[in-house]
Amino acid sequence: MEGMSTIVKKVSQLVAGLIFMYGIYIILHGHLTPGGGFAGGAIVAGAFILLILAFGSSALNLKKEVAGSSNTESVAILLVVILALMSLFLGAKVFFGNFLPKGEAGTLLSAGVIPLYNIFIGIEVAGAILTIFLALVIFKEESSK
Amino acid sequence: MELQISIILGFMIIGAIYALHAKDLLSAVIAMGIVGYGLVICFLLLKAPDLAIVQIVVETITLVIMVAVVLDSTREEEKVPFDRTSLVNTLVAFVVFAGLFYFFLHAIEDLNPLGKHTLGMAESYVIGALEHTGSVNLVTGVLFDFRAYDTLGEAVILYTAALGALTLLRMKGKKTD
Amino acid sequence: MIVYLLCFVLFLVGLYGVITRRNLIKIAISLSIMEFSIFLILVLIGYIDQGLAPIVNTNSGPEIYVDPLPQAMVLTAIVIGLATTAMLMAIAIRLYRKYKTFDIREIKNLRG
Amino acid sequence: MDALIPLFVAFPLISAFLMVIFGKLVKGFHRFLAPITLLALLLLAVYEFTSLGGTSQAYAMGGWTGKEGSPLGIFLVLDGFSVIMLCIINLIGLVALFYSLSYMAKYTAEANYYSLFCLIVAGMNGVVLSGDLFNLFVFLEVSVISSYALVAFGVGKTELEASFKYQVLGGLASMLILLAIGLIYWQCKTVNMAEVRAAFDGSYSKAFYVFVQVLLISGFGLKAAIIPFHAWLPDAHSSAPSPISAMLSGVLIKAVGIYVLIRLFFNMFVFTHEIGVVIAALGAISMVLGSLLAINQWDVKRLLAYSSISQIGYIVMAFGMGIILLLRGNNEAAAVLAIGGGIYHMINHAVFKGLLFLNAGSLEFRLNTRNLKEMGGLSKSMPLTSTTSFMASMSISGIPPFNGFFSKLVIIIAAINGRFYLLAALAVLVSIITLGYFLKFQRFAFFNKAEKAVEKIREVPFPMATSMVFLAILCVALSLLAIPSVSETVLRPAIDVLIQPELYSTTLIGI
Repeated sequence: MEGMSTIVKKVSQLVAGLIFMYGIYIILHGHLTPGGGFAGGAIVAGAFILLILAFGSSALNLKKEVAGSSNTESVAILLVVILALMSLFLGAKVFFGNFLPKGEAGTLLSAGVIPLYNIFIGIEVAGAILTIFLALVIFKEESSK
Repeated sequence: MELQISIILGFMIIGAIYALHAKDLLSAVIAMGIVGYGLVICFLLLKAPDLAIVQIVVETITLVIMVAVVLDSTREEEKVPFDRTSLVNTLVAFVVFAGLFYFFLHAIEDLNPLGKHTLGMAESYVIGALEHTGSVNLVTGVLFDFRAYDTLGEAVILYTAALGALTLLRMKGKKTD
Repeated sequence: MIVYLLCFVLFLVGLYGVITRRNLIKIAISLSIMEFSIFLILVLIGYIDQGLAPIVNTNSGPEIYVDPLPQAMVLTAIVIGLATTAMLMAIAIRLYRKYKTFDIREIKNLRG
Repeated sequence: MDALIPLFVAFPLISAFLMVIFGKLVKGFHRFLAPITLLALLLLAVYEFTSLGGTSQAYAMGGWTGKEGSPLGIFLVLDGFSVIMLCIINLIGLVALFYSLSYMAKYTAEANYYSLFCLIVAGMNGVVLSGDLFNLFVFLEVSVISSYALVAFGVGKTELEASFKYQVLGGLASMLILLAIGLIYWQCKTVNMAEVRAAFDGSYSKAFYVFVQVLLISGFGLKAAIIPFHAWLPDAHSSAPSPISAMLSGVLIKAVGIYVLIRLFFNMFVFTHEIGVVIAALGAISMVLGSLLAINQWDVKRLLAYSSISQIGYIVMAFGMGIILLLRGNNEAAAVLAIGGGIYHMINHAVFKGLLFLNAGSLEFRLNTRNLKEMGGLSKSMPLTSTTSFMASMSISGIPPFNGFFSKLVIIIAAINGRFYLLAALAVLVSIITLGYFLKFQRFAFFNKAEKAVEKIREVPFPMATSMVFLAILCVALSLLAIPSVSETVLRPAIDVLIQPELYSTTLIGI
């Protein structure tokens, strides 16, 4: 896939950083403000998609990237299940229990395991969307040869 | 409230009909964007900011994916010849749809009108939610605590779709090909 | 009630598209339109007059909030919709590369 | 609360994720982990079956119960009916997976195959266990989305087309189901099935009730491929890799179609006479038309797929008769027979249809064709495949002493006792037609003169042969369920759940 002009590259470099930071902010403040793992993860994936579209990439690099994103999402969702299973042994002894201390409502470190779920789900969603996009792009590259 | 949403819905319906009848596939995809972004405005009016954020991002990504698929294709949709059978089919479809519409009208007659909803199961998701989950955002509280199991399923669905796309888009299906 | 009926009209437009369109992409679009109409119905159900968005203000007393449960369900359903669209697109692009068309009348190996 | 219940979902999910992570690094990791997972799940299901002993258990996810045990979060429900389904799912899953070990070796991306296989099993377990409408929808989507990918796993032309058709109709069905769930939430303000039942017991508008039921019947009818919603099934089930066909025909259409339909109409809605008539009629139509459509097929797997529609018709018809008989109230013995026959036939169909698809897979594996006209004379060169498929064919056509005979007999006796003479006659007739097309299959595949040289064709490798032999033994062994004392312990808990529908909500809400 070919990249775009220098202006597009420069601008998207700047913008992608901002979008990325915004996605992280949305994920971390999921229990305080609107948004959360799903929205934030999709925004982070959007930043990566923007960079890939602007800069282009060879099929070989794309394949490395897709392996990375696929592994990342697997690990993230595995952590979600493990976190859910942990509460079988800690705290309330039920699947998906909220076993961490709740803290003071309204602060960043509160709501027990909810921020952790938000982070893992955010990574998973970003990885999954990026994997879907990269799989499509790689297929288009390889089949048009 | 009802009026504003009705107007936006009117635009969404027009967009949807255009999307189905557009000759060029790219304009069809973009017309679907009208429907999707119209939905975002409705969500904002209906006090659902979480949904608005998710919908706007997901809609954008869906559009990117769809445009990537459509872009270097032929894009022109081939003409459906309009003969007697298709006329009969359309008429039958409209009669059935009118019947369904009438049925739906009767089915929802006795239900709560817009804005008069009362909380049932969700009452405890709102009252005392802060003590239960500690999450200020009630939707996040429902998603990741009261109904976290649903959220696991949802994440698994996205994971499955990514794995499925990866599987379906590999070059060779069998080793001997 | 008029909003719900308009939503159902949008649903029927999508259904009409699924039944009559002969193009892979347009069928996918029709399914998305049906989805959108159901999302809107669900969120409309949960709306309460004078209700606030479901973010608790810790400084003020108890308020009326709109129902968070339909919103959580719609959020789940939006992501499911993204997943189904992605799978449809993956198959559509594969079929396109094999047949050079999105028209299902020309992609017919299988009989009913 | 039994802490083992969520493991039915968590366990296959964890192995699915691990297989993707380590599948590329460690050679043979997935081939090792996947059978172990399914074996563990099967043992877990059998353990739950023995320890449950006719009671029902609920598991509150996250421990969320409101005052007086009213459901607050998601409830998982394990009772006599769901535990039988769990046993079938994981049993057929294990056998199909073992078969895949050599069948799938010719495909690329094996790790993804096993991962998707675990996901489909996790989704079905989730659907069967769920006591919450929306949660049921979510896990239904998990299983059907992985099945979309598995149907098209070979990425050939027919696979992709079949998968597309399957996805469009599956997506349509999901939309109808989601709309119905929304409307139920609107009326009842809850999505917990037990609470919905309690809410429906009060006043409701007739039009609303009928509309929701029509949506749910068409939605789950599409998933279960009841005629007239069957258009996708013959394509999808014949194009998929054979172990997946066995999974789809054997358990998927039952777990996400019939099981849910039965659960909703017995335990969530209050019976009405009309719904019983509609379900019985849909079943009878599927039964007859499915068998008629199967006669003319020359593609082995299409023939089997149409015969699935026909056999599904038997099951649905039995449950429909059960509803009508329960409403009449004067003949509970016949109702027990009808419902028991339905469950019994569901178990049997999973076993013999799974076996038949595995046989078809073996034929395809060695001959590279599914066309009956190109086969013939294989009984000498593939004795195991020939024998097991003969047993399965006789079983599905209702020849004693195989299990299919007894379950069909039970359904027919129930129909006669309940004075449904037309349905009984149709069931006998369809059984004869079934015998006809399966004799055709046997004759053209195994006993006719060979069309081409078959000397070089050998029996299939060990894992495939073992799976087929195991299922063939089950075909005979399951006849034991016809003995009253055995069925009393095995089937009775499931029947009890369905003939006393109000118990579902009363026992579960007060936990």
